[in-house]
Amino acid sequence: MHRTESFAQSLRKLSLELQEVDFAQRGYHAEILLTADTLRDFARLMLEAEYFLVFMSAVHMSPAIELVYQFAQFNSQSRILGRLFLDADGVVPTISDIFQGSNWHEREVKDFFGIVFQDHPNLEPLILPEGSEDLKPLLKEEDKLKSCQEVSWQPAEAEGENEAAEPSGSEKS
Amino acid sequence: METAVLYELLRMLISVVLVVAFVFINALIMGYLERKISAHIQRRPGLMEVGPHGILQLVIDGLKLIGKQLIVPKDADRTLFRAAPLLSFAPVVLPLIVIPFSPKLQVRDFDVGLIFILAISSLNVLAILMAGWGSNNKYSLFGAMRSVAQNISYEIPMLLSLLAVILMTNTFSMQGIVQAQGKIWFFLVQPVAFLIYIVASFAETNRAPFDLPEAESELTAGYHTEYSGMGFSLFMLAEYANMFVVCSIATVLFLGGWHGIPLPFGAYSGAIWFFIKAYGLMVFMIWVRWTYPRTRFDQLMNFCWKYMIPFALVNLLVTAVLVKL
Amino acid sequence: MPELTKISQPHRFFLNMGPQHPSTHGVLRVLLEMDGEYIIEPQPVLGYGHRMQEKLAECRTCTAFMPNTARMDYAAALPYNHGYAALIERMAGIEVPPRAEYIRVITSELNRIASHLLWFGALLLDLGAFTPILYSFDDREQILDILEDITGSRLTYCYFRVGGVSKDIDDKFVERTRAFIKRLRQRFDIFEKLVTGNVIFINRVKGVGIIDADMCRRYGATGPVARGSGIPYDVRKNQPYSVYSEFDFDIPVGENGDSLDRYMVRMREMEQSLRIIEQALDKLPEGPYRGKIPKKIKLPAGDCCFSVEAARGELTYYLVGDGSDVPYRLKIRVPSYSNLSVLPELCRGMLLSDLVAAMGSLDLVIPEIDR
Amino acid sequence: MKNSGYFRELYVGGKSLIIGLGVTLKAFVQPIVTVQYPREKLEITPNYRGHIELVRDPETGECPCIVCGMCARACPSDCITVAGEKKEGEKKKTLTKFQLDFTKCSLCGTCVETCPKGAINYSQDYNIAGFTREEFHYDLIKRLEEKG
Repeated sequence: MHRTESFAQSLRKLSLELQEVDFAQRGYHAEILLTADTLRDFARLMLEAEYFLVFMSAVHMSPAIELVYQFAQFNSQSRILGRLFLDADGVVPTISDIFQGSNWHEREVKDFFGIVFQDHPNLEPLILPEGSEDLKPLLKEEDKLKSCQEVSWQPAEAEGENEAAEPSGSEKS
Repeated sequence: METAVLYELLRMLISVVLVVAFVFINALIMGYLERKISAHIQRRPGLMEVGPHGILQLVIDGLKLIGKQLIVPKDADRTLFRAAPLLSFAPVVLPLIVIPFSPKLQVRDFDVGLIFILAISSLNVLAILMAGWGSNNKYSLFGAMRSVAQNISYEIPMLLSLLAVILMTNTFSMQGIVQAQGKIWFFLVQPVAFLIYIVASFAETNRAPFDLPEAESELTAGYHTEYSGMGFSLFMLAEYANMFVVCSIATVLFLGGWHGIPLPFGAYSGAIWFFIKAYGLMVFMIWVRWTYPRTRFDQLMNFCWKYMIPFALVNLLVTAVLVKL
Repeated sequence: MPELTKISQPHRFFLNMGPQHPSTHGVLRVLLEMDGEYIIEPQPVLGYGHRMQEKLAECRTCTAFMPNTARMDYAAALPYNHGYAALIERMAGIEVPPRAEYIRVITSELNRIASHLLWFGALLLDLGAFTPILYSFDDREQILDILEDITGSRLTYCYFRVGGVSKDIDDKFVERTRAFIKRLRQRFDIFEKLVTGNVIFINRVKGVGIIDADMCRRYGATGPVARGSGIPYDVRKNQPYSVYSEFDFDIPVGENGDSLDRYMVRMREMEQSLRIIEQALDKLPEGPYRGKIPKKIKLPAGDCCFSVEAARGELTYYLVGDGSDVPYRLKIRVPSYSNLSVLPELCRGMLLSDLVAAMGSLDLVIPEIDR
Repeated sequence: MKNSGYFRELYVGGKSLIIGLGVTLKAFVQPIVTVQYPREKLEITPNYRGHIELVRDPETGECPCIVCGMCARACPSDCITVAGEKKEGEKKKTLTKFQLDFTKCSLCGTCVETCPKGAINYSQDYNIAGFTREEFHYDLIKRLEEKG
């Protein structure tokens, strides 16, 4: 699905670009770099393209926290990972009005990382008890924090394997 | 003259003591049967520890319940909360007075025996309502409200089905009704009325599949959520005694009361037949309980208004016409 | 959580269902705003069984996290084992011998049946029938006995290892499993007669809690919940992992998306699982049950995910490695979490009795949601 | 509601109820499948994973543990404490302390698998109960001696 021309075109309109990755190595078919401005438009596009939100979460790294949105489709093999690096001001819009399922995911991220989602209907603690707003258990300590490069695939390696293994679902999309 | 009154008083006193004792014994028997039958339906041994095959378990349980503290919730209405179990207990003792276990074994035969029973047994609802309201618990209140609605609606088809039998016997006296069945038992003549009565009696006694007032998966325990110790056990006693009352009425009205093949126990054989029939029906009620899921409230009401009442009315009409002919 | 004073209309009130309630199965709390017996606004309150598994994963080596995976969905722990083992294998590039994969599939499917049998009983318990759970437990015990014989435990299995499984299956296992398949097929008849055909049961679940395909998409509901809504989505077919592509099985789907459809989907899924087990037993290859793995498994820098079909839906592990043997971040996407998030929209305006039926048909395992 | 549906519903529903009663009646007369647990006990599978215990070498009768500490390192929950000392005149270390904190153990079996000498194995104890946490801090050497 994500390989069709019309899908790529709609992405280009949002000035976003999809990057194919090696499924056998990473477990998802493509990744995409989002920004806080394009997130909501992208989510709307995904809903129209009949994707569902598998999960959304965050990874604490330097220089910024990375939000991860994974989308997949019910009727074809297509799994897309959206990455969003939080700006310095840390403002990120909610997509809980587009994908209602992200409501709880965003609340959970708020619990664990303290990220505030703009216009979220209810950011009360979901999993942690009330009054634990300062806990933010999944934020890394200074000495354990790694930089973005240290926890990403090394480009040369990934490219080489990308050609070798063609994702098995290509004919279906 | 005076000795006759004294004799009658003494007789009444002894009978009432016996009746109350019977309510307790009945609860023991039914508790044991319920647990044992449910166990075997579920292919497990059930009670085994106290006495041979756990036969004394219920006695021990009773002692335990007596020994327990009766906890009254903080914001409960103490008077209502305390009075409710007692009130639920009284109306199940009274009907036993007019039930003829055998031609002679009956405390008192009233001319309006059946009406007396029906009038008294609807008091039970009041007790449940008091318990539900007095507990100051939302779940209890739900249970109580359900119970009231259910009992009142199901009283209609129940009465209509009983009325069909009354039309045939022309008497409300329990003795008279049994005597009228010397040749043929009424469940053969009135199968529809019998079925309606049985279904309605499930609802009247709050037994599964109509156990909505105490639906434990929805309302934790319904109206007796907050009760402990003796308060709880009085409700249980009342439930089982209530079952016995409705099953006795069914035995008297449809299954020929004490009639049956003569047994070699002389005067007692009538009573033995009566108990066999009544307890047979109760075992059936237990069997049903451990087979079906619970109905939903609106479905219960729909069933009453859409099926039970029309059928009971038609049945009554047909009976009236046939009797007149 | 709404405050208890914020009641929109004077005759409405709050009903607290759980965390200790017979039909919330575990420690789920649902705060219900009620109008009589009608639910105006249900609000699940989570976290009573929270253990911060994701943080625990960051504090130990990737192989040492394996026992924890079984503690999330205790009713079907092996798919959780499977997903995690496969994730580490994918990340570290470890080959798994085919026999191990077959053993994984067989035991996972057995576990799935055990989970569905438990759900079957629990749903009927919610609906007020006591007996079916005892019957289904009878069969479930057989599965637990079979699995205990090879895994050593009955519920929280830690049987899969990175690169294989911890113990080989023997002829006795194969024999017992075949006998069980035969037995369960006969037992389906009892369930059918006692429950599926029962008019009271059908009336309780038919048309109750309708989830349509669009709702599944918006909430990310997967597994039998999505399949009940007519979406033929099953990770085993959609994105075949392990050796599932070698087996012939169907994905049962419903039409209306009501509780009855979800019930039927799970009942039919058990039969499909039996088919998979049968085929796997027939094809079971010889060979080692555990592959060669490096002494210390290093996770490369980068992220990776692995999805499996757990008993309740899609389970996705998302792991970020940093070149050491300790995961930098592990996100566990649990199916019940998304399935439960449907509840507020699903149960608005419902009767309390229907809420119990709808929640039972979602097949929730609370420790999995809380993690 | 249509008239034909009205009676049909009654008939189908009633029939299903009677079939249901038949199922439970059949189960009622069938033999029971459970056992009275404390009176009757089922045999436990030899592969059952209880808490770990030290084993003796069948030939020497000694515990083959070499105090390498592999099990303690492999344990995900750090519930094993091993200590040994090197006695004079002996080549290898002798085990002096082997403690298991069973309150933390998750029965994963990693320790048994990593042991190079096969010195630990699963016990068959399954009905364990205690009143304090300390009762579950097992001294496995003592247990081995008690076993004889």
